[in-house]
Amino acid sequence: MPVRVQTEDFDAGREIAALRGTDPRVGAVASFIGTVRDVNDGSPVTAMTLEHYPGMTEKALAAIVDEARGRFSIVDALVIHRVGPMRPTDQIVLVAVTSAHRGDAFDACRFVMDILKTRAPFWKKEDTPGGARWVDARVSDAAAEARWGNEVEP
Amino acid sequence: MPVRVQTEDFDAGREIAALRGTDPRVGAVASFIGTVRDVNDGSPVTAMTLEHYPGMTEKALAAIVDEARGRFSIVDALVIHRVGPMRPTDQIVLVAVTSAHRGDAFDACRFVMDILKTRAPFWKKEDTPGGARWVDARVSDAAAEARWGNEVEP
Amino acid sequence: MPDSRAAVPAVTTIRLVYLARLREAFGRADEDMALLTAAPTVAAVLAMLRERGGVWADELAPGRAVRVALNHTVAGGDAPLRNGDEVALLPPVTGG
Amino acid sequence: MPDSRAAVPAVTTIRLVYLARLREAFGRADEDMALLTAAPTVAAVLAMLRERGGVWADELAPGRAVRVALNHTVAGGDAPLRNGDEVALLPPVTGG
Repeated sequence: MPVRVQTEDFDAGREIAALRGTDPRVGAVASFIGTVRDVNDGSPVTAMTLEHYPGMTEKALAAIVDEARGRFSIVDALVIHRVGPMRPTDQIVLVAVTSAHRGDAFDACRFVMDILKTRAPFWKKEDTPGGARWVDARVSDAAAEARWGNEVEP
Repeated sequence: MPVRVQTEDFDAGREIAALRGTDPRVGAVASFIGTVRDVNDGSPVTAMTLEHYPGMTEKALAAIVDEARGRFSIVDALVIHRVGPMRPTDQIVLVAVTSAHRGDAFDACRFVMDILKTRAPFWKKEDTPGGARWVDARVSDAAAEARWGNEVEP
Repeated sequence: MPDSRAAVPAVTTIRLVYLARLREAFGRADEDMALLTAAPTVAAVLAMLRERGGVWADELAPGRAVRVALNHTVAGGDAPLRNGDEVALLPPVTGG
Repeated sequence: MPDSRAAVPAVTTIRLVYLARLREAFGRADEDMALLTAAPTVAAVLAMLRERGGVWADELAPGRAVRVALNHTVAGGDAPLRNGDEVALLPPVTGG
Protein backbone atom coordinates (compact mmCIF):
# COMPACT_ATOMS: atom_id res chain seq x y z
CA MET A 1 0.00 0.00 0.00
CA PRO A 2 1.94 3.05 -1.19
CA VAL A 3 -0.28 5.63 0.55
CA ARG A 4 -1.11 5.95 4.25
CA VAL A 5 -2.97 8.57 6.29
CA GLN A 6 -2.51 8.16 10.03
CA THR A 7 -2.46 10.02 13.33
CA GLU A 8 0.60 8.15 14.64
CA ASP A 9 4.14 9.26 14.00
CA PHE A 10 6.26 7.21 11.59
CA ASP A 11 9.82 5.87 11.59
CA ALA A 12 11.16 7.42 8.39
CA GLY A 13 14.31 5.28 8.34
CA ARG A 14 12.36 2.06 8.71
CA GLU A 15 9.84 3.10 6.04
CA ILE A 16 12.55 4.04 3.56
CA ALA A 17 14.42 0.78 4.24
CA ALA A 18 11.21 -1.23 3.75
CA LEU A 19 10.46 0.60 0.49
CA ARG A 20 13.79 -0.22 -1.10
CA GLY A 21 13.80 -3.65 0.53
CA THR A 22 16.26 -5.88 -1.24
CA ASP A 23 15.37 -4.88 -4.80
CA PRO A 24 18.67 -4.91 -6.72
CA ARG A 25 17.18 -2.77 -9.50
CA VAL A 26 17.15 0.18 -7.10
CA GLY A 27 20.13 2.50 -7.36
CA ALA A 28 18.56 5.68 -5.99
CA VAL A 29 16.24 6.50 -3.10
CA ALA A 30 15.01 10.08 -2.80
CA SER A 31 12.93 11.05 0.18
CA PHE A 32 11.35 14.07 1.78
CA ILE A 33 10.14 14.66 5.32
CA GLY A 34 7.99 17.68 6.11
CA THR A 35 8.13 18.84 9.74
CA VAL A 36 6.28 21.36 11.90
CA ARG A 37 8.14 24.67 12.29
CA ASP A 38 7.71 26.91 15.32
CA VAL A 39 6.98 29.95 13.18
CA ASN A 40 4.82 30.57 10.11
CA ASP A 41 4.09 33.79 8.27
CA GLY A 42 5.87 35.66 11.04
CA SER A 43 3.87 34.29 13.98
CA PRO A 44 5.10 31.83 16.60
CA VAL A 45 3.32 28.49 16.33
CA THR A 46 2.94 26.41 19.50
CA ALA A 47 0.87 23.57 18.04
CA MET A 48 -1.26 22.75 15.06
CA THR A 49 -3.95 20.36 13.92
CA LEU A 50 -4.15 18.73 10.53
CA GLU A 51 -7.62 17.99 9.22
CA HIS A 52 -8.36 15.99 6.08
CA TYR A 53 -11.28 14.68 4.05
CA PRO A 54 -11.44 10.95 4.77
CA GLY A 55 -12.21 8.93 1.69
CA MET A 56 -10.92 11.54 -0.71
CA THR A 57 -7.46 11.82 0.85
CA GLU A 58 -6.22 8.33 0.06
CA LYS A 59 -7.72 8.54 -3.41
CA ALA A 60 -6.06 11.88 -4.13
CA LEU A 61 -2.67 10.68 -2.87
CA ALA A 62 -2.88 7.45 -4.86
CA ALA A 63 -3.73 9.46 -7.99
CA ILE A 64 -0.66 11.65 -7.44
CA VAL A 65 1.57 8.58 -7.07
CA ASP A 66 0.04 7.11 -10.24
CA GLU A 67 0.74 10.32 -12.11
CA ALA A 68 4.36 10.24 -10.89
CA ARG A 69 4.66 6.66 -12.14
CA GLY A 70 3.42 7.78 -15.55
CA ARG A 71 5.87 10.66 -15.79
CA PHE A 72 9.02 9.15 -14.31
CA SER A 73 10.79 5.81 -14.43
CA ILE A 74 10.49 4.71 -10.83
CA VAL A 75 10.51 1.36 -9.04
CA ASP A 76 8.29 2.18 -6.07
CA ALA A 77 6.89 5.09 -4.08
CA LEU A 78 5.48 5.71 -0.63
CA VAL A 79 3.48 8.56 0.87
CA ILE A 80 2.66 8.76 4.57
CA HIS A 81 0.74 11.81 5.76
CA ARG A 82 -0.22 12.41 9.37
CA VAL A 83 -3.42 14.06 10.58
CA GLY A 84 -4.52 15.31 14.00
CA PRO A 85 -2.66 17.39 16.59
CA MET A 86 1.07 18.07 16.16
CA ARG A 87 3.79 20.17 17.72
CA PRO A 88 6.88 21.93 16.36
CA THR A 89 9.59 19.47 15.18
CA ASP A 90 6.96 16.72 14.67
CA GLN A 91 6.99 14.88 11.36
CA ILE A 92 4.02 15.63 9.08
CA VAL A 93 4.67 13.86 5.82
CA LEU A 94 7.07 11.37 4.24
CA VAL A 95 7.48 10.89 0.50
CA ALA A 96 10.01 8.30 -0.64
CA VAL A 97 10.73 7.11 -4.18
CA THR A 98 13.03 4.37 -5.45
CA SER A 99 14.44 4.27 -8.96
CA ALA A 100 17.36 2.92 -10.95
CA HIS A 101 18.86 6.40 -11.37
CA ARG A 102 18.84 9.52 -9.24
CA GLY A 103 17.24 11.89 -11.75
CA ASP A 104 13.94 10.02 -11.77
CA ALA A 105 13.99 9.52 -8.00
CA PHE A 106 14.56 13.22 -7.29
CA ASP A 107 12.04 14.36 -9.90
CA ALA A 108 9.30 11.97 -8.80
CA CYS A 109 9.78 12.76 -5.10
CA ARG A 110 9.58 16.49 -5.71
CA PHE A 111 6.66 16.09 -8.10
CA VAL A 112 4.64 14.17 -5.51
CA MET A 113 5.33 16.81 -2.85
CA ASP A 114 4.52 19.73 -5.16
CA ILE A 115 1.25 18.21 -6.34
CA LEU A 116 0.31 16.99 -2.85
CA LYS A 117 0.67 20.57 -1.62
CA THR A 118 -1.97 21.86 -4.03
CA ARG A 119 -4.30 18.87 -4.50
CA ALA A 120 -4.40 16.58 -1.47
CA PRO A 121 -7.28 17.54 0.88
CA PHE A 122 -5.38 18.49 4.03
CA TRP A 123 -5.83 21.67 6.03
CA LYS A 124 -3.63 23.05 8.80
CA LYS A 125 -4.97 25.01 11.74
CA GLU A 126 -2.25 26.62 13.82
CA ASP A 127 -2.28 27.74 17.44
CA THR A 128 -0.60 31.13 17.70
CA PRO A 129 -0.48 33.78 20.46
CA GLY A 130 -3.28 35.53 18.54
CA GLY A 131 -5.47 32.41 18.62
CA ALA A 132 -6.09 29.49 16.30
CA ARG A 133 -6.00 30.23 12.56
CA TRP A 134 -6.44 28.26 9.37
CA VAL A 135 -3.24 28.43 7.35
CA ASP A 136 -3.53 30.25 4.03
CA ALA A 137 -2.50 28.46 0.88
CA ARG A 138 0.81 29.70 -0.50
CA VAL A 139 1.14 31.33 -3.87
CA SER A 140 4.57 29.65 -4.06
CA ASP A 141 2.88 26.24 -3.90
CA ALA A 142 0.71 27.05 -6.90
CA ALA A 143 3.85 28.19 -8.72
CA ALA A 144 5.63 24.96 -7.78
CA GLU A 145 2.76 22.92 -9.20
CA ALA A 146 2.69 25.03 -12.37
CA ARG A 147 6.36 24.18 -13.01
CA TRP A 148 5.26 20.63 -13.79
CA GLY A 149 3.02 21.90 -16.62
CA ASN A 150 -0.26 20.64 -15.24
CA GLU A 151 -3.46 22.04 -16.57
CA VAL A 152 -5.29 24.15 -14.01
CA GLU A 153 -8.02 22.21 -12.31
CA PRO A 154 -11.65 23.49 -12.22
CA MET B 1 31.03 17.03 11.15
CA PRO B 2 28.87 17.24 8.02
CA VAL B 3 31.09 14.94 5.90
CA ARG B 4 32.15 11.35 6.59
CA VAL B 5 33.98 8.74 4.55
CA GLN B 6 33.78 5.27 6.01
CA THR B 7 33.85 1.57 5.17
CA GLU B 8 30.98 0.69 7.53
CA ASP B 9 27.35 0.83 6.52
CA PHE B 10 25.18 3.62 7.94
CA ASP B 11 21.69 3.82 9.45
CA ALA B 12 20.08 6.39 7.15
CA GLY B 13 17.05 6.90 9.38
CA ARG B 14 19.17 7.56 12.45
CA GLU B 15 21.46 9.92 10.54
CA ILE B 16 18.54 11.91 9.13
CA ALA B 17 16.89 12.10 12.55
CA ALA B 18 20.14 13.30 14.13
CA LEU B 19 20.59 15.93 11.41
CA ARG B 20 17.21 17.52 11.94
CA GLY B 21 17.46 16.94 15.69
CA THR B 22 15.00 19.17 17.50
CA ASP B 23 15.60 22.31 15.49
CA PRO B 24 12.19 24.00 15.16
CA ARG B 25 13.41 26.13 12.24
CA VAL B 26 13.46 22.98 10.09
CA GLY B 27 10.34 22.41 8.00
CA ALA B 28 11.87 20.28 5.24
CA VAL B 29 14.33 17.39 5.12
CA ALA B 30 15.40 16.14 1.69
CA SER B 31 17.62 13.12 1.47
CA PHE B 32 19.15 10.80 -1.07
CA ILE B 33 20.56 7.30 -0.71
CA GLY B 34 22.61 5.78 -3.50
CA THR B 35 22.63 1.97 -3.58
CA VAL B 36 24.50 -0.74 -5.53
CA ARG B 37 22.51 -2.15 -8.46
CA ASP B 38 23.00 -5.66 -9.77
CA VAL B 39 23.45 -4.46 -13.32
CA ASN B 40 25.39 -1.60 -14.93
CA ASP B 41 25.83 -0.72 -18.57
CA GLY B 42 24.12 -3.99 -19.46
CA SER B 43 26.39 -6.32 -17.45
CA PRO B 44 25.45 -8.19 -14.28
CA VAL B 45 27.37 -6.88 -11.29
CA THR B 46 28.06 -9.30 -8.43
CA ALA B 47 30.18 -6.99 -6.27
CA MET B 48 32.15 -3.80 -6.46
CA THR B 49 34.86 -1.89 -4.66
CA LEU B 50 34.92 1.85 -4.07
CA GLU B 51 38.32 3.47 -3.97
CA HIS B 52 38.97 7.07 -2.98
CA TYR B 53 41.81 9.51 -2.50
CA PRO B 54 42.22 9.91 1.27
CA GLY B 55 42.89 13.46 2.28
CA MET B 56 41.31 14.95 -0.82
CA THR B 57 37.95 13.22 -0.43
CA GLU B 58 36.84 14.91 2.78
CA LYS B 59 38.12 18.25 1.51
CA ALA B 60 36.23 17.90 -1.78
CA LEU B 61 32.99 16.88 -0.06
CA ALA B 62 33.24 19.72 2.46
CA ALA B 63 33.79 22.18 -0.41
CA ILE B 64 30.64 20.88 -2.14
CA VAL B 65 28.60 21.30 1.05
CA ASP B 66 29.98 24.82 1.46
CA GLU B 67 29.01 25.65 -2.09
CA ALA B 68 25.48 24.35 -1.44
CA ARG B 69 25.27 26.56 1.66
CA GLY B 70 26.23 29.55 -0.44
CA ARG B 71 23.64 28.84 -3.12
CA PHE B 72 20.66 27.71 -1.06
CA SER B 73 19.07 28.70 2.21
CA ILE B 74 19.64 25.57 4.28
CA VAL B 75 19.90 24.82 7.99
CA ASP B 76 22.27 21.85 7.91
CA ALA B 77 23.65 19.19 5.60
CA LEU B 78 25.25 15.78 5.87
CA VAL B 79 27.21 13.62 3.43
CA ILE B 80 28.24 10.06 4.24
CA HIS B 81 30.10 8.13 1.52
CA ARG B 82 31.25 4.57 1.91
CA VAL B 83 34.44 3.08 0.47
CA GLY B 84 35.69 -0.49 0.16
CA PRO B 85 33.91 -3.66 -0.98
CA MET B 86 30.12 -3.62 -1.50
CA ARG B 87 27.40 -5.86 -2.90
CA PRO B 88 24.15 -5.20 -4.77
CA THR B 89 21.51 -3.48 -2.57
CA ASP B 90 24.22 -2.08 -0.25
CA GLN B 91 24.06 1.61 0.58
CA ILE B 92 26.84 3.71 -0.97
CA VAL B 93 26.08 7.31 -0.15
CA LEU B 94 23.70 9.42 1.93
CA VAL B 95 23.08 13.11 1.36
CA ALA B 96 20.61 14.83 3.69
CA VAL B 97 19.72 18.51 3.88
CA THR B 98 17.47 20.40 6.29
CA SER B 99 15.85 23.70 5.47
CA ALA B 100 12.87 25.86 6.40
CA HIS B 101 11.17 25.20 3.05
CA ARG B 102 11.18 22.28 0.66
CA GLY B 103 12.51 24.07 -2.42
CA ASP B 104 15.88 24.78 -0.85
CA ALA B 105 16.11 21.32 0.71
CA PHE B 106 15.41 19.56 -2.60
CA ASP B 107 17.69 21.85 -4.60
CA ALA B 108 20.60 21.61 -2.18
CA CYS B 109 20.34 17.81 -1.86
CA ARG B 110 20.31 17.34 -5.60
CA PHE B 111 23.08 19.89 -6.10
CA VAL B 112 25.36 18.06 -3.65
CA MET B 113 24.71 14.71 -5.39
CA ASP B 114 25.22 16.13 -8.89
CA ILE B 115 28.48 17.85 -8.00
CA LEU B 116 29.71 14.90 -5.90
CA LYS B 117 29.25 12.68 -8.95
CA THR B 118 31.67 14.75 -11.04
CA ARG B 119 34.11 16.16 -8.45
CA ALA B 120 34.51 13.93 -5.42
CA PRO B 121 37.49 11.55 -5.86
CA PHE B 122 35.76 8.16 -5.75
CA TRP B 123 36.17 5.36 -8.25
CA LYS B 124 34.09 2.22 -8.66
CA LYS B 125 35.51 -1.09 -9.80
CA GLU B 126 32.87 -3.69 -10.58
CA ASP B 127 33.06 -7.47 -10.61
CA THR B 128 31.24 -8.76 -13.68
CA PRO B 129 31.17 -12.17 -15.42
CA GLY B 130 33.75 -10.69 -17.84
CA GLY B 131 36.08 -9.78 -14.98
CA ALA B 132 36.70 -6.69 -12.88
CA ARG B 133 36.35 -3.33 -14.63
CA TRP B 134 36.66 0.32 -13.68
CA VAL B 135 33.33 2.05 -14.19
CA ASP B 136 33.34 4.71 -16.90
CA ALA B 137 32.19 8.20 -16.00
CA ARG B 138 28.75 9.00 -17.37
CA VAL B 139 28.12 11.75 -19.87
CA SER B 140 24.77 12.25 -18.08
CA ASP B 141 26.64 13.14 -14.89
CA ALA B 142 28.56 15.89 -16.66
CA ALA B 143 25.26 17.14 -18.05
CA ALA B 144 23.72 17.10 -14.58
CA GLU B 145 26.58 19.17 -13.22
CA ALA B 146 26.35 21.60 -16.13
CA ARG B 147 22.69 22.27 -15.27
CA TRP B 148 23.92 24.11 -12.17
CA GLY B 149 25.90 26.53 -14.31
CA ASN B 150 29.32 25.73 -12.93
CA GLU B 151 32.37 26.76 -14.83
CA VAL B 152 34.24 23.81 -16.27
CA GLU B 153 37.19 22.86 -14.13
CA PRO B 154 40.69 22.53 -15.60
CA MET C 1 -49.90 10.21 -23.89
CA PRO C 2 -47.80 12.63 -21.78
CA ASP C 3 -44.38 11.55 -20.49
CA SER C 4 -44.83 11.14 -16.77
CA ARG C 5 -41.06 11.39 -16.17
CA ALA C 6 -41.01 14.91 -17.57
CA ALA C 7 -44.18 15.95 -15.79
CA VAL C 8 -43.06 14.75 -12.33
CA PRO C 9 -39.34 15.51 -11.99
CA ALA C 10 -37.45 13.06 -9.83
CA VAL C 11 -35.94 14.35 -6.61
CA THR C 12 -32.14 14.08 -6.47
CA THR C 13 -30.87 13.94 -2.92
CA ILE C 14 -27.19 14.68 -2.39
CA ARG C 15 -24.99 14.93 0.66
CA LEU C 16 -23.06 18.16 1.12
CA VAL C 17 -19.78 18.09 3.07
CA TYR C 18 -18.01 21.23 4.31
CA LEU C 19 -14.33 21.03 5.13
CA ALA C 20 -12.00 22.98 7.42
CA ARG C 21 -12.60 26.74 7.34
CA LEU C 22 -15.90 26.31 5.47
CA ARG C 23 -17.20 23.88 8.08
CA GLU C 24 -16.51 26.47 10.78
CA ALA C 25 -17.93 29.33 8.74
CA PHE C 26 -21.15 27.45 7.93
CA GLY C 27 -21.48 26.00 11.43
CA ARG C 28 -22.01 22.47 10.16
CA ALA C 29 -19.95 19.57 8.79
CA ASP C 30 -22.53 18.22 6.36
CA GLU C 31 -26.20 18.23 5.35
CA ASP C 32 -28.52 16.56 2.86
CA MET C 33 -30.04 18.60 0.07
CA ALA C 34 -32.97 17.68 -2.20
CA LEU C 35 -32.63 18.96 -5.75
CA LEU C 36 -35.84 19.31 -7.76
CA THR C 37 -34.38 20.40 -11.10
CA ALA C 38 -34.38 17.91 -13.96
CA ALA C 39 -30.60 17.86 -14.57
CA PRO C 40 -28.87 19.11 -11.43
CA THR C 41 -25.23 20.15 -11.59
CA VAL C 42 -22.49 21.24 -9.22
CA ALA C 43 -22.98 24.83 -10.37
CA ALA C 44 -26.70 24.68 -9.55
CA VAL C 45 -25.94 23.50 -6.03
CA LEU C 46 -23.44 26.32 -5.51
CA ALA C 47 -26.06 28.81 -6.74
CA MET C 48 -28.63 27.45 -4.29
CA LEU C 49 -26.17 27.72 -1.41
CA ARG C 50 -25.30 31.31 -2.34
CA GLU C 51 -29.00 32.20 -2.24
CA ARG C 52 -28.91 31.53 1.51
CA GLY C 53 -27.04 34.83 1.74
CA GLY C 54 -24.80 35.87 4.64
CA VAL C 55 -21.71 33.75 5.13
CA TRP C 56 -22.86 31.38 2.36
CA ALA C 57 -22.88 34.14 -0.21
CA ASP C 58 -19.57 35.48 1.09
CA GLU C 59 -17.61 32.23 1.21
CA LEU C 60 -18.96 30.94 -2.11
CA ALA C 61 -18.87 34.22 -4.03
CA PRO C 62 -17.57 33.78 -7.59
CA GLY C 63 -13.81 34.25 -7.52
CA ARG C 64 -13.36 32.71 -4.06
CA ALA C 65 -10.94 29.79 -4.20
CA VAL C 66 -13.31 26.95 -3.35
CA ARG C 67 -12.99 23.59 -5.06
CA VAL C 68 -15.74 21.04 -5.33
CA ALA C 69 -15.16 17.31 -4.99
CA LEU C 70 -17.85 15.04 -6.36
CA ASN C 71 -17.64 11.59 -4.79
CA HIS C 72 -14.04 12.28 -3.71
CA THR C 73 -12.80 13.59 -7.07
CA VAL C 74 -12.40 17.25 -7.99
CA ALA C 75 -15.22 18.24 -10.36
CA GLY C 76 -16.16 21.24 -12.49
CA GLY C 77 -19.35 23.26 -12.31
CA ASP C 78 -21.03 21.38 -15.15
CA ALA C 79 -20.63 17.96 -13.54
CA PRO C 80 -24.08 16.31 -13.38
CA LEU C 81 -25.35 15.05 -10.03
CA ARG C 82 -27.09 11.78 -9.27
CA ASN C 83 -29.05 10.60 -6.28
CA GLY C 84 -26.74 9.76 -3.37
CA ASP C 85 -23.78 11.79 -4.62
CA GLU C 86 -21.41 13.34 -2.09
CA VAL C 87 -20.54 16.93 -2.93
CA ALA C 88 -17.76 18.43 -0.81
CA LEU C 89 -16.68 22.07 -0.68
CA LEU C 90 -12.93 22.42 -0.15
CA PRO C 91 -10.99 25.56 0.77
CA PRO C 92 -7.47 25.77 -0.68
CA VAL C 93 -5.47 22.86 0.72
CA THR C 94 -2.48 23.36 3.03
CA GLY C 95 -1.05 19.92 3.75
CA GLY C 96 2.48 18.59 3.41
CA MET D 1 78.51 39.49 -9.31
CA PRO D 2 76.49 36.59 -10.74
CA ASP D 3 73.30 35.49 -9.00
CA SER D 4 74.10 32.10 -7.55
CA ARG D 5 70.38 31.22 -7.25
CA ALA D 6 69.98 31.45 -11.01
CA ALA D 7 73.19 29.63 -11.73
CA VAL D 8 72.42 26.65 -9.47
CA PRO D 9 68.70 25.90 -9.80
CA ALA D 10 67.14 24.44 -6.70
CA VAL D 11 65.76 20.91 -6.90
CA THR D 12 61.98 20.69 -6.32
CA THR D 13 60.97 17.27 -5.08
CA ILE D 14 57.31 16.38 -5.38
CA ARG D 15 55.28 13.31 -4.60
CA LEU D 16 53.22 11.84 -7.44
CA VAL D 17 50.09 9.87 -6.59
CA TYR D 18 48.23 7.69 -9.13
CA LEU D 19 44.62 6.79 -8.46
CA ALA D 20 42.35 3.95 -9.52
CA ARG D 21 42.76 2.98 -13.19
CA LEU D 22 45.95 5.04 -13.53
CA ARG D 23 47.53 3.29 -10.53
CA GLU D 24 46.89 -0.07 -12.19
CA ALA D 25 48.02 1.13 -15.63
CA PHE D 26 51.28 2.57 -14.27
CA GLY D 27 51.89 -0.34 -11.91
CA ARG D 28 52.49 1.92 -8.94
CA ALA D 29 50.52 3.96 -6.41
CA ASP D 30 53.02 6.79 -5.99
CA GLU D 31 56.58 7.90 -6.51
CA ASP D 32 58.83 10.86 -5.77
CA MET D 33 60.05 13.03 -8.62
CA ALA D 34 62.88 15.58 -8.60
CA LEU D 35 62.28 18.60 -10.83
CA LEU D 36 65.31 20.55 -11.97
CA THR D 37 63.61 23.38 -13.84
CA ALA D 38 63.59 26.82 -12.24
CA ALA D 39 59.77 27.25 -12.13
CA PRO D 40 58.19 23.81 -12.32
CA THR D 41 54.49 23.52 -13.10
CA VAL D 42 51.85 20.82 -13.28
CA ALA D 43 52.08 20.91 -17.08
CA ALA D 44 55.84 20.33 -16.96
CA VAL D 45 55.37 17.26 -14.78
CA LEU D 46 52.76 15.85 -17.16
CA ALA D 47 55.17 16.42 -20.07
CA MET D 48 57.94 14.58 -18.24
CA LEU D 49 55.65 11.64 -17.52
CA ARG D 50 54.53 11.47 -21.16
CA GLU D 51 58.18 11.27 -22.23
CA ARG D 52 58.37 7.88 -20.53
CA GLY D 53 56.37 6.62 -23.50
CA GLY D 54 54.23 3.47 -23.52
CA VAL D 55 51.31 3.46 -21.14
CA TRP D 56 52.42 6.83 -19.73
CA ALA D 57 52.13 8.51 -23.10
CA ASP D 58 48.84 6.73 -23.79
CA GLU D 59 47.08 7.46 -20.51
CA LEU D 60 48.27 11.06 -20.30
CA ALA D 61 47.89 11.97 -23.98
CA PRO D 62 46.38 15.42 -24.49
CA GLY D 63 42.63 15.06 -24.65
CA ARG D 64 42.48 12.18 -22.17
CA ALA D 65 40.21 13.05 -19.26
CA VAL D 66 42.78 13.17 -16.47
CA ARG D 67 42.51 15.74 -13.71
CA VAL D 68 45.37 16.86 -11.54
CA ALA D 69 45.00 17.58 -7.82
CA LEU D 70 47.71 19.68 -6.22
CA ASN D 71 47.79 19.15 -2.46
CA HIS D 72 44.23 17.74 -2.60
CA THR D 73 42.72 20.52 -4.69
CA VAL D 74 42.09 20.34 -8.44
CA ALA D 75 44.69 22.44 -10.25
CA GLY D 76 45.36 23.68 -13.78
CA GLY D 77 48.44 23.07 -15.90
CA ASP D 78 50.02 26.41 -15.00
CA ALA D 79 49.89 25.80 -11.26
CA PRO D 80 53.43 26.29 -9.84
CA LEU D 81 54.97 23.50 -7.79
CA ARG D 82 56.91 23.79 -4.55
CA ASN D 83 59.12 21.37 -2.71
CA GLY D 84 57.03 18.72 -0.93
CA ASP D 85 53.90 19.20 -3.03
CA GLU D 86 51.65 16.23 -3.62
CA VAL D 87 50.52 15.95 -7.25
CA ALA D 88 47.80 13.37 -7.89
CA LEU D 89 46.54 12.16 -11.27
CA LEU D 90 42.81 11.38 -11.20
CA PRO D 91 40.81 9.51 -13.81
CA PRO D 92 37.18 10.70 -14.20
CA VAL D 93 35.42 10.08 -10.88
CA THR D 94 32.56 7.59 -10.51
CA GLY D 95 31.36 7.83 -6.92
CA GLY D 96 27.91 8.36 -5.50
